[in-house]
Amino acid sequence: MSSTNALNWQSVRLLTIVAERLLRDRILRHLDQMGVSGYTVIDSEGRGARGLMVDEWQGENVEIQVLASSDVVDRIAAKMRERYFEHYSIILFAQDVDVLRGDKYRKP
Amino acid sequence: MSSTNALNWQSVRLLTIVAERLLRDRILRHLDQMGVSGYTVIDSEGRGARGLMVDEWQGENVEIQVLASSDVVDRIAAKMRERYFEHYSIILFAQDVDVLRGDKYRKP
Amino acid sequence: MSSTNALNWQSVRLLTIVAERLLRDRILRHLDQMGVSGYTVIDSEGRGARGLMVDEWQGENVEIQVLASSDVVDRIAAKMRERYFEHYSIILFAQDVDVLRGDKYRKP
Amino acid sequence: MLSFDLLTANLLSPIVLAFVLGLIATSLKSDLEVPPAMHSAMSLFLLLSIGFKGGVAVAQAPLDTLVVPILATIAGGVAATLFAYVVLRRLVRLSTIDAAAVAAHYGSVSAVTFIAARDLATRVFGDIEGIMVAILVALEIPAILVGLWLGQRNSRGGERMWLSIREVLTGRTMMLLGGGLLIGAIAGPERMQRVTPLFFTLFDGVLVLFLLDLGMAAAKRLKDVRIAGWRFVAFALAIPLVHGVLGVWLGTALGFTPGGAAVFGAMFASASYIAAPAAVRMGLPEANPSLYLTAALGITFPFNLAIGIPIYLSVARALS
Amino acid sequence: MLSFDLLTANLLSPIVLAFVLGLIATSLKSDLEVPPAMHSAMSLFLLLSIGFKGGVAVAQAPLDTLVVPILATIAGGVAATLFAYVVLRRLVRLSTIDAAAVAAHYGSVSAVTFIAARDLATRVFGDIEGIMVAILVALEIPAILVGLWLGQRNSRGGERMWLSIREVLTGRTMMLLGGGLLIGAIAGPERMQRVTPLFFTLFDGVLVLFLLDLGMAAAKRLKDVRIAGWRFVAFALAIPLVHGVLGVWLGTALGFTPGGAAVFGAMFASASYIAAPAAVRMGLPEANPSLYLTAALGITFPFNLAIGIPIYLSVARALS
Amino acid sequence: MLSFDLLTANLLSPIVLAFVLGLIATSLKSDLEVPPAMHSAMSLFLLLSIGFKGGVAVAQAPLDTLVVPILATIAGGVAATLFAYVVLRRLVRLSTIDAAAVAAHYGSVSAVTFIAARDLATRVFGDIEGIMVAILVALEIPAILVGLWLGQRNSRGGERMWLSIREVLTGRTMMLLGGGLLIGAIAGPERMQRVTPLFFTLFDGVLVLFLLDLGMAAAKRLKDVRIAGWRFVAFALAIPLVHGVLGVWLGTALGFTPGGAAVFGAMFASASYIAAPAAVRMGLPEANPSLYLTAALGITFPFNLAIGIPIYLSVARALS
Ligand SMILES: Nc1ncnc2c1ncn2[C@@H]1O[C@H](COP(=O)(O)O)[C@@H](O)[C@H]1O
Ligand SMILES: Nc1ncnc2c1ncn2[C@@H]1O[C@H](COP(=O)(O)O)[C@@H](O)[C@H]1O
Ligand SMILES: Nc1ncnc2c1ncn2[C@@H]1O[C@H](COP(=O)(O)O)[C@@H](O)[C@H]1O
Ligand code: NA
Ligand code: NA
Ligand code: NA
Repeated sequence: MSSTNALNWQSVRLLTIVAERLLRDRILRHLDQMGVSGYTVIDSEGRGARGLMVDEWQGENVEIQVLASSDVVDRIAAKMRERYFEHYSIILFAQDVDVLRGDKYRKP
Repeated sequence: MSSTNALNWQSVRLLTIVAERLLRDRILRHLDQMGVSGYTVIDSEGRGARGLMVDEWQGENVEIQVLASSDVVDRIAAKMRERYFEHYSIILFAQDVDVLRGDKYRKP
Repeated sequence: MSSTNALNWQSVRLLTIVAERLLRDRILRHLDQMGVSGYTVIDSEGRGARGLMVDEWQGENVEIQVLASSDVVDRIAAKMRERYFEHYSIILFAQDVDVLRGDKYRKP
Repeated sequence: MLSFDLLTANLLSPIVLAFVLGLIATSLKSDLEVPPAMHSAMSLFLLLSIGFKGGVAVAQAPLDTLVVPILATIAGGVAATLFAYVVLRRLVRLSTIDAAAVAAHYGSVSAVTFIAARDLATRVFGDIEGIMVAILVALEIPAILVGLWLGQRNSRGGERMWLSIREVLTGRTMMLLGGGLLIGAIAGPERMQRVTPLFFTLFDGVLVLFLLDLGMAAAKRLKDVRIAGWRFVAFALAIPLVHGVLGVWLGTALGFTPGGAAVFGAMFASASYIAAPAAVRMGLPEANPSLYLTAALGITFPFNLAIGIPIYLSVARALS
Repeated sequence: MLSFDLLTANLLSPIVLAFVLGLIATSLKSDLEVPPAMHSAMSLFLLLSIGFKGGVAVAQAPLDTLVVPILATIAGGVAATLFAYVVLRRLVRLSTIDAAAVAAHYGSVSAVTFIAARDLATRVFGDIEGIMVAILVALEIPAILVGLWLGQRNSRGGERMWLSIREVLTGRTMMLLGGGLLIGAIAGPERMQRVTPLFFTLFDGVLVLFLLDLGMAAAKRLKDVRIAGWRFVAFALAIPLVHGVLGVWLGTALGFTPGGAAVFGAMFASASYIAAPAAVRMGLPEANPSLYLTAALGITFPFNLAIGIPIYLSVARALS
Repeated sequence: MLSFDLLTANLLSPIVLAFVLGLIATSLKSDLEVPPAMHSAMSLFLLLSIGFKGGVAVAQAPLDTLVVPILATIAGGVAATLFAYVVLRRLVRLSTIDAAAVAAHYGSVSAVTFIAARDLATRVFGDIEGIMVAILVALEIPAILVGLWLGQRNSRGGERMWLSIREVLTGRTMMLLGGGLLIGAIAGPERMQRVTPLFFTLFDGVLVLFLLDLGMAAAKRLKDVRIAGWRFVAFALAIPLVHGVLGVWLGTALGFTPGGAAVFGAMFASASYIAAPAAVRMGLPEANPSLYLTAALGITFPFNLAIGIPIYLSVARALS
C-alpha cells in the first residue's frame, strides 16, 4: 500500500474468474443477484484441464473481474464452486487491491 | 515474493484503470506526460454505477495497466480523480507486484 | 487473504507476461514444456521501451497469465529473460493470489 | 396524412424487418450477437459508401446549384437545435446542460435514417437529387456546435469548447462522409466505377445486417425509457414530426423533387446517435447520456424507421 | 454406388479445396488465422442468407405442399436420434449421458453440409426444391430436445431441461435461420431483390472462406480422435451413411426431385456442430464435449463433405 | 521519363485517394479506426483472391511458359537482395545485421504494390499476363532466405535459421497466395466462376478500404523517419527506382507485354511489409525493426504508390 496514502487508498478484494464463454451470461446474472457494484469482462483464450472450445461462435473464454468486499467474493466463489467447478472449464483467483472511493465496492 | 529471489524480483506498483472507451486516448496522453515507461491496453466490457456505452463505434471500456513507482501511481490516480471521477465511467485499483528489471519502471 | 477462509483459499503465484504478438506461440510452447497446468491469453496493445508493432496482421501484444507455484514461475521468468529480454518487447510481473483447488496449479 | 400503401411498403421492407428481428432477439434474451468489429466495419463501410455516392453526384452537379440548399440546410439545422432546446427547457423542464445535450442530437442527423428514407423515396418516386449527401454532411455538424455552445456558455470551458469542436471536425463520421465525398468528387464517376460492386451494389444488403444490429442496440436502450419520464418520451416522439414536416416544407420550397423533399424532411426529423453522442460526452460531460442515447436510438430512430418516413413521404406527395 | 464423376466434381470444387487448405495449414502449424470476429460474421451471414433464400422460396410455394414434408422431417429427425442413441449405447457402449449427447448431434443437422450438398446437387441435377431450407429449420431442433430428454430423464433436472429448451429455441441459429425465413417470406421475392447481391450472389464466395476456417477447426479436433477409441470413430463414419441413405430413400418417397432427395439425405447424414454443442453443453454438462465435437466436426463433417455427399447423390440417381 | 497522363491517372484513382485520406486522418489525430479483425480479414481476402486469380490464369497457360520467367524472377530476387545489402553496408553504413534485415525486405515484394501496379497497367495497356501472380509468389521467399542467411552466417544460429525458413514457407502469406494459386489451378476457370462475384468483382472495392487502413498505418510509421537519418531515407527512395527500372528492363527482355513488364518492375521496386517483417523479427531479432518497417511501409510504399508505379509504366512504354 502506498506509504503516504494521501489519496486515501482503501483495501478491497479483486476476484478474477476465467470461464468458458458459454457461462458468461449465467455468471454475470449470478453477480447481479449477489449485489456486486459492477464487473469488467474481457475476452480471452486459454488452456487448462479441459481446454475445449465449445462455443465456437463467440470465442473461447471470458475473464471476469469483480471488486467487492471479502465476504461477497467468498459468496461468489462458493456459488461458482457449487454450480460450475465439476463440469465446466472455470478457475478463479482472488487478491487484495487498493482502490479509491472504497465505499463504491461495498454496497449492502 | 519468491523465497529465494535468485532472479532479483523487485517490487513496483501496478495501477489498473478501467474507463469508458471514449477516455482512452486522453488517459494515455496523461500517462505519457506523467513519464511512465509504458502501459498495456486491453479492450473490455463492463457494468458499473453508470454502465453506459456511448462510444458505440469502438466498444465499451478499456482496461489500462501501468507499472510504475508508488509516487507516480499516486500522481496518476490523483489526476484521474480530479479530471474524470465526477462525470465519467472510470474506476482504478492498485497493487504491489514483483518485476524483473525494476529500474525499467522507475524512469525519472 | 479472506479472514475466515472457510472456502480453503490457498496461495499460489500469478505470473503475467506482456509480449509482442509474434512471440505468442513460442511462449506458449515454453509454458507447455515447463509443465504449467494452464494459461490464459488476452489480446492487448501497448507502449513500452520498444513499442513496435511488427506483426501487423494479428495485432500488437498478448498478455499471458499463468497460475503456478513460485518455483515454476521463477523458472519461466528465467527462461523468458534468457530468450527474449534482449531483443524483444516483453515484460513480466508476478504476484501472490489466492485460489480454490490449489493442487490444480501445482502439477509435478 | 399517412398513406397506407407507403406504410406497408415501408414496414415490409427487409431493412425494417431486420430491425424488428434484432429487437425481438434481444427481448427474448437470445445469444445472437454481432461482433463489435463487424459493427465498426459496417459503420465504416456505410459512411464511406454514402460519401462516395454523394461525391459522384456532386461531381456531376454544377457547383452553384449546391450553394443555396447547403446554406438553407445549415440555417435550418441551427434553427432546429434552438427550437428543440427551448422545448426541452420549457416543456420538458430539463436542466440547461441536459437540454443542450439532447438538442444537439435532434438538430444533427442520423445517416441510417437518411438511407432508409432515400431507399423508400427512390422506390416510390424514382431517383432523388444526388446532392442530398452533401446536405447530410452539412446538417451533421452545426447542431453539435450549437448544442455545445448552449451547454457551455455559462461555464469556464473556453478551452474545452475548442477541443470538442476540433474533435467533431476530425471525428470519424466527418472523415468518412466528408472524405468519401471528396474522393468521389475528385475521382469522378468513371474512375469510381470499379468500386461500384462493393460500395454501391452491396449497400442495401449491408444495411440489412446493420439494422439487425441496431435493432439489438435499440432494444437495450429501450430498457431505460421508464427512467426518462413521459414528458421526455413525448418529446422524442413529437419533435421528429415537427422537424420532419417543416423539413419537407422547406425542401419543397427549395425546389426539390417530392422524393428529395421527403428525404430532406427525414434528415431534419432524425436524431444523431453516432457523431453527436461522442462529441457531447466529451464536451458536456455533466449531461446525462441515458437521456440522449435512449431518446435518439431507443425511441426516435425506430419511430422514424417504422412510421415517420412514410409520413414524410406522404406529406411530400401532398405538398407537391 | 458412388459414381466417379460425382466424386471428382465434388473434390475439385473450391469449397472442398479450401477446406483441405485449412486442414493443411493447421497441420503445418502455419500462423494462418481467421479472426474470431470474422468467423462469427461469416456464420451470421451464411445462416441469414440461407433463411432469406428459403423464405423467398416458401413465399412462392403453396403452404399445403409444406405440411407433409415438414412432419416427415420431424418424425425422421426423432427416429434418427433414437436410432443413434441405441447404437451408441449398445455397440459403442457409451454412458447414458454421453450417448444422449452424441445422439442429439447426429439427429440434428449441419447447415454447411446442407449448403455443400445443395451446391453439388444443383450443379448436377439443376435447381432443387426451395422448401429444403424450411426442412433444415425443422430438422435442427427436435433432435436436440430428444437428446436432452434422453440424457436428463433419470436426473433431477426438470427446470434445467426447460431452460435448455428455451435456449435452443431462442438461440442464434434459430433466430437467423428462422428469422431469415420469416423475413424472406414476409418481404417476398420482389422486395428481397435489392439484397440479392450481398446475400445470394456472394454466398458461394463466403462459403469458401468459411470452409477454409472450418478446415483449420477440424484439424484441431482431429487431434482428439485417438482418445475416442475405434468403436466411436467407426460410429462417426458409419452412421452418416446409414442416416444418409435412409434419408435419400425417404426423400424419394416424399416425391422430391433426385437433387432434392440427395440434399434431404445429406441433412440426415450430417451432424450439428453449432447449435447442438452449445445446447448440450448447457443441458447435459456431465457429457464429455471432446466426444461430440471431435465426432461431428473432426470426422463426420469432412467425411460428408468429401465422400458422403457424392454418395447420397449417386444413391438418389439410382433410386430415381 | 514519367509521363504526365499516367501520373494523373494514378493519383486520381480511388485507391491512391483512399490512402491519402488515411494519411490525413491519422495526421489530424482523428478517432477513425479500422478494427484489427477487419484488417486481418481484408489481408486474408486480398491474398487469397490474388492466388485464385493467378491459379485460374496458370491453369490456362502451358506449363513450360512458366519455367523461364520463374527462374529469372528467383535469380533477380536474389540479385536485388544482394545489391541492396551492399548499398546498405557501403553507402548507408548500416551494421551487418541491419543491412541484411533491410535487404530482405527490398528483395522481397509487396502484394499491394503489385495490385496497384496491375490495376494501373490494365487500365492503360489492357490485360496483362496472368502468370504475374506465380511470379509474385516466386519473388516473395528467396529474398527473405538470402537476407536471413546474410545476417546469420557469422553467428551460431544454424537451428534458428532453419526454424525461420520453416516459418516463412508455412507462413500465412505463402498459405494464402500459394494455396490460392493451387486451388485456382486445380479447380480451373469454370468451377471458380461461382466464387467470382466475391473474389474478383469486389476486389477493387476491398482494396480501397485496405488502402485507407494502410494510409493510417503508414502515417504512424512516418513519425519514426527522423530517427533513421537522411542516408537511409535516400536509400528508401532511390532503391525502388533502381530495382524498378532494372525490373522493367528484365521484364521486357523476358518478352512480357509492356503492361506485364511494368508490373514486373513494380514488384522488384516494392518492399515487403507483411511476410518479411515477421520472418526477420524472428530470424534476426538483433536488427532494429524501426528501420525496416519505416522504410518499407512509411517511405517506399507511398512512394511507389504515388510516383513509382507511373514511372515504371512510362519506362515500359518507352522500352517497348
Ligand atoms: N494454471 C493456469 N493459469 C492461468 N490460467 C489458467 C490455468 N489453468 C486454467 N486456466 C484458465 O482457465 C480456463 C479453464 O481452465 P480448466 O477448468 O482447467 O479447463 C482455461 O481455459 C484457462 O484460460
Ligand atoms: N465492482 C466492480 N468490479 C469490477 N469492475 C468494475 C466494478 N465497478 C465498475 N467496474 C468497471 O468500471 C467501469 C466503470 O464503472 P462506473 O464508473 O462505476 O460506471 C465499469 O463499466 C466496469 O467495467
Ligand atoms: N510500465 C509499463 N506498464 C505497463 N505495461 C508496460 C510497461 N512497459 C511496457 N509495458 C508493456 O510491455 C510491452 C513491451 O514492453 P517493452 O519491452 O518495454 O517494449 C509494451 O508494449 C506494453 O504493453
Ligand atoms: Na435532425
Ligand atoms: Na443428422
Ligand atoms: Na522488391
